[in-house]
Amino acid sequence: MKKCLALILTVVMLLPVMALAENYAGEIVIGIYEPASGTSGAGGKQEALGIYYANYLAPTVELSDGVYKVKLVEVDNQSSPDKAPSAAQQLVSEGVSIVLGSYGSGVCIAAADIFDAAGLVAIGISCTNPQVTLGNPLYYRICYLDPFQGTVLANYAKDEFNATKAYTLAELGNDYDVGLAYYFAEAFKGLGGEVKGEEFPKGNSDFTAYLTSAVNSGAEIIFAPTSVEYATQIITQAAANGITIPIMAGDTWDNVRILEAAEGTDLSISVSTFFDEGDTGALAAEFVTGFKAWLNENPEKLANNGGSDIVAAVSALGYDGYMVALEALKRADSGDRDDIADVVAEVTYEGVTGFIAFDENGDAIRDQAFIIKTDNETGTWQFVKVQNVSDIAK
Amino acid sequence: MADSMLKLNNITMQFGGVIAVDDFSIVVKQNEIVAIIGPNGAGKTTAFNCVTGIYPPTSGQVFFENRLIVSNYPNKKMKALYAGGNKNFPKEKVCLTPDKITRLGMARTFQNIRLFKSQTVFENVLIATHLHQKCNLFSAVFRLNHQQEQAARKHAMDMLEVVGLLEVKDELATSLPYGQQRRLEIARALATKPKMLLLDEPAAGMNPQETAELAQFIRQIKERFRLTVLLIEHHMDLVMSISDRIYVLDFGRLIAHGTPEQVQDDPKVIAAYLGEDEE
Amino acid sequence: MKVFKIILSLLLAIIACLLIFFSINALDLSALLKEIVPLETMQQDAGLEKAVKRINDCLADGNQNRALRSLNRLLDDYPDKVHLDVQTKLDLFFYRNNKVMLTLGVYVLFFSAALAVSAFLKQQKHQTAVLVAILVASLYAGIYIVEDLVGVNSMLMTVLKKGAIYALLAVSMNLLNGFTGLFSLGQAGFMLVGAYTYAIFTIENTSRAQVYQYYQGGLVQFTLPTLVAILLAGLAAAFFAFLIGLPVLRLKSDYLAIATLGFAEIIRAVLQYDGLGRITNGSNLLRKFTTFNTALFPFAVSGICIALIALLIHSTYGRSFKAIRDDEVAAEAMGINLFVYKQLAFVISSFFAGIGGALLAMYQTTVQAAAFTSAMTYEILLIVVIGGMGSISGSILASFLFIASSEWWLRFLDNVTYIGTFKVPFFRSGFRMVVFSVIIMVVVLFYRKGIMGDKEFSLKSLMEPRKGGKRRG
Amino acid sequence: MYDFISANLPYLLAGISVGGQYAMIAIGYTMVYGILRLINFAHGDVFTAAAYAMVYMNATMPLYLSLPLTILFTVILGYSVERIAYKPLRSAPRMSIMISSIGASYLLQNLMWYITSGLARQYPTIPWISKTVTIFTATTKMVTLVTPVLTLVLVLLLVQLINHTKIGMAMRAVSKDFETSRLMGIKINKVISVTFMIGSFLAAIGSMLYFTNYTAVVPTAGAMPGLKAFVAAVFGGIGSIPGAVIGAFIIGIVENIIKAVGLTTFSDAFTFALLIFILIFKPTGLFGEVIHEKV
Repeated sequence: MKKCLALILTVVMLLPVMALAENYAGEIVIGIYEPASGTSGAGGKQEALGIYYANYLAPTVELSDGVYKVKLVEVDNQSSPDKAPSAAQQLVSEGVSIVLGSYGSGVCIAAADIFDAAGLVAIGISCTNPQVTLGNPLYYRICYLDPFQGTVLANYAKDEFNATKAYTLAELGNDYDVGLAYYFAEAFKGLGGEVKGEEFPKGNSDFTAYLTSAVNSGAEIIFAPTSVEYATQIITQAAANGITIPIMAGDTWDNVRILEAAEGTDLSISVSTFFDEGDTGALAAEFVTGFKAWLNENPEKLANNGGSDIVAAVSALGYDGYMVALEALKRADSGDRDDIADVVAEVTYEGVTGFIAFDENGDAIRDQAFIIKTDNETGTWQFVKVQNVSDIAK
Repeated sequence: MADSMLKLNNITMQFGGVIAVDDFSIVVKQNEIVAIIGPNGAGKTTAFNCVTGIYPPTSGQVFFENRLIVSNYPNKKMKALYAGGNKNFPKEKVCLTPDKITRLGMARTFQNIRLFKSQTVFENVLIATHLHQKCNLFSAVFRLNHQQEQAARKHAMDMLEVVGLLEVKDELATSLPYGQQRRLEIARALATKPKMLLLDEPAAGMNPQETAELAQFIRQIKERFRLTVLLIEHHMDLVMSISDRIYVLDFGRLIAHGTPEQVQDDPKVIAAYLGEDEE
Repeated sequence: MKVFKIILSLLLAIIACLLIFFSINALDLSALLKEIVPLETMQQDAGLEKAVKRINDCLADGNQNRALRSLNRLLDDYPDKVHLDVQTKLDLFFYRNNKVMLTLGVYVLFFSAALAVSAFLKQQKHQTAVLVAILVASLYAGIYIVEDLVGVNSMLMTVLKKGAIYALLAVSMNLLNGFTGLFSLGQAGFMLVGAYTYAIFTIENTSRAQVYQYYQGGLVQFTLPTLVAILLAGLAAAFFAFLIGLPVLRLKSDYLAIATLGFAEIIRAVLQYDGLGRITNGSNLLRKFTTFNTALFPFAVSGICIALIALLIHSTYGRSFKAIRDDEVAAEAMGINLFVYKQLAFVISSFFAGIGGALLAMYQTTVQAAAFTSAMTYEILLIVVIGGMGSISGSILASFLFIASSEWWLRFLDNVTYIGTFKVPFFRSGFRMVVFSVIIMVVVLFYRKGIMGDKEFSLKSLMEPRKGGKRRG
Repeated sequence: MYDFISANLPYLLAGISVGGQYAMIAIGYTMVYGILRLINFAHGDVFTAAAYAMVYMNATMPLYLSLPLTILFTVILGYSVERIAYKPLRSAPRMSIMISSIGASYLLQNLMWYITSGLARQYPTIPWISKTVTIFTATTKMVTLVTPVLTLVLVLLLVQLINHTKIGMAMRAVSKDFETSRLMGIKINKVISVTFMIGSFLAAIGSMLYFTNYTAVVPTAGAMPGLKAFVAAVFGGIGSIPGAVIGAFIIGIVENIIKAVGLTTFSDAFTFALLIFILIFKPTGLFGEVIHEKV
């Protein structure tokens, strides 16, 4: 007993030392705050891949006092807001200069205050919920927001399927789902449609009941902006129950698993996203080819991308996120959190997903979304159209 | 019957089809030592449990100091099943819980010793004193009741002294030898300041010499605390030596009662103990 | 001996006074700056001037930490330019470690006082009282100093904060499962009630509109002071416990467990219900409520709560709880009203669980019903088991160990690591929890009594080997 | 009327099939409880593990191999859980066995999380049962129809086994009185092992049916069904197999009715409400018998 107590005490004594030990000379550390596991694990991994690819292309950053090596530190927020704080804390204590991430909005919101307290700038990559940047001065983001995405999709539903009744399905307590569903509903009502909304509890696997009530509600469109894990189930069960109503979703569904699930079914699935693989712009094309090559040379990376080399939009965003971070470092001309905080708002960057600049909230000023749909024969994405803000009465 | 301490009227206890106690009535007067004897499975302990409210009898009534503490009659399934001797059931249904009955001043010990295993001898007795501590949560937590607490500890010590366990007071209760555990149970019962003491086979597993001591001891405490004692026992010599009156149970039925002498040469009793040829 | 003590305490007192004096009269940064960087040297170097300016700007903004950070950078950027004599060094030191030195001073003063007092005390009891007082003081002073040294956001402080909170949660669960022998699995439910009650009543009015964006800014439109809200959180949990206890406490061991588990799930569902959205914000995050940023707060709160529980357990009520645990029938025969006491234990335990929940919410800075699953209860239960059913100190010790290992020490297991070119096998996300649960299983199977068994950690037990009774496994 | 049916038939079908799948798990719970008086919290995770086994095996080998192997694997897993987590604690108080079962479940979940890094795996399609059929208005998978039938068949077999074989008799004896039957020379450990094996076997079958319907497998997939199945067992009267089955079907169906009504938030909570209701008003469940405590 005494011995074990003594041991514990000594360990406790040593802790502060260990805590202080971390420091990187000649290096600048960028934190990757992504889910590597859990419901948004798949997406998180793809986003991280984009960042790693960018780091592979630009492994250093040149400041006035010499070239610094950029080191990436990744923590897994396990896609759950209750695990997020300690993950965020870890990044903070690792002494990172700036944070990238995350995929999924809930974890960002959960971590925002912790980053803020540490004076640490975070650049959200594909977290589209307004609350991420709202009232969090140090949280920026390079993707568009749900109100915009919601509006885009609502309009698309109206124009493409001339739907007047919609059914929205979201995961209970998932800020991304609930938020996007909400804004979609608002916009759709605005366009004179009516909406029936339902939420399913975390970990639910039986969607037949929901799909049935969707049918019973006479909806002409099902909007289910869920995370991929649930998406695949919704698709398979919809197929099994012979649902023919077109299904729509947000950026999360731009994922290989969706294609796999949809392949061979006769469902119509359309998704809004940030980036289209078939984009013919010079930057985009270059990125796509380079990224594919980079993926294919390493099976592990390929596996993390969902086993295929189809370029997910979040990877492209991840790439841009890293580049924006570098821009911020250059502009601040130091790895000091405060210096970065001062300048990041002014950063602009011509990324593969379009031109990036921040507005007063720290949100990217974006004006276009890509809409793509599944091709169930070939199991690939099919580009439909680019939806611009200007096209739709906001 | 002004001075009757405990009174059982036609107690019948039936588990499913089995009749453990059948139409059993006794009276215990103040400052008496009364014994219930009978072969194993005669229903002695069952009767005890009915009296102390651990479970209600199928039918019958129990009075403690002329206050009705237990009263029940068969209903639901039992009505159909019922096979007890007494047919005139009490009307009302009363069933005080064991703690209430203890509060009224009836303390008991258990046949299969039930001490608080993880506690020391002293703590075991101390717990029993709680009954007489009148204090609310607040004053208990913030120790505003320390004189009371002191009194309680003092009382507990006294009880330990009475049963002569003072020197082992800091041992774990369960680490004591059998005989001492029984004494501890008695001490614990006494700590609730009872008017009446129910002893369930106090001499079980004791050698003759210990038993003799016990007899002595029971008389002692009876005098000292002006107790009425009802005990269940196998050891004939113990019973005969201390009890004023004896009730004999066999197969749940009362077969004889009276002074030790009377009971001793009652043929039915002898039959019950030695077994008979016919039957 | 006595004389020696007094002299010592006097010496300490003097040192303390010096410390306090210096740290109070420490120069403020702008003055220091003039000392360190004389005007003329500054004018010679534009970079230096810029650096000094930024520091002054920070001071103007009132951003102390940042000013300090900038100063440090200036010092290592221009080691030759700055002039540091002993005097300035001392000033600088006292400026940098102002808080620490002040605390140290106050603490030493207290220590010397205690020493002096103890010199005049006859009774052993009072002596120990003083000793305990000193220990407690040392603990809090220690935390405060360490926090200032390693920074409030270091992993160490994170662990300490969470550990303190879990300690309270574990002890409150131990009160029920360990001391009263009621196997309840409702903890997460009551934590949830506490957390939500706290959160709802302390969200700043200004940000309510934003938090309750889907529910027209919510119903509650006022903000309670933190401590009141925490108390309220406890009461709310206790109230639920009271209602739930009425039916379920009559159930036997594992039925009770599953019933309480069920109630926790029900509470979770109800709080996520859309219809209550204007109060609970539906299933969405609650955020922007008052939180703490020093580890002292959770330490203080759970410290007090645990102390209360300890007092309760050693009172006559606590004795009755243990009696019920050991033998219900006998306890009842001793005049203990089973139901009342079970209900009491249940309600009290839940009260503290509620407070723990509130603290957890503060720690997480956001709270969401979906997170309070039965897994959370199991975690706390396992802590209790590791610490030892029926040992408060065990639970506390176990909580800190549990949190430290799961959040920090074992994290390296989660990162793919290379020793040279050799890739360490198994190391990747999730391995930590595997190792962790294996350790737990080992404890559960082979050290069933946990670290402390049902004994308490006491100074005596450190001095002399404990006599008898206690055996492991 | 026709509309009403066509609108609600899907709910009913879903209810019946999921009910059947719960039943498969519930039997495992109820048998173990009957003998050890232990809530085997790990059972739900064994159920999940079966699914993963299927996923991985099917990736490497043909169906006619992977099916039996999965079942075998699950049975072995169930057996070893008992051996490792419960056997050492035979003589220990019930509470610590229960804690051990919680620990075991914790371990299994974390292990599965580690192996799959928590990502959803797609359950392989088992040919015949996963083809879609149409029962007048409602379209669904074949498994929906197969489940209840298969469940009943298996239960009947099980009842036969328990009533008419030596081991079955031993089981009944042990569940009646642990100590006495030990004294009677019944090999307690053997009986317990067999019980766990049977439970796991059914869990394996259950998982095949369940995940054919709900194709995403995650480490926690089994937790909820597991708990619900236990509730079903309690509801039907713990220790009674027909009770468990009936309870399971009731829960499955009502759960879907709740969803149909639109109280989706409460679909899980309801199950527990039901549990508490039954515990308070009929603690022994529908078919359970009372046990007396000796004083």
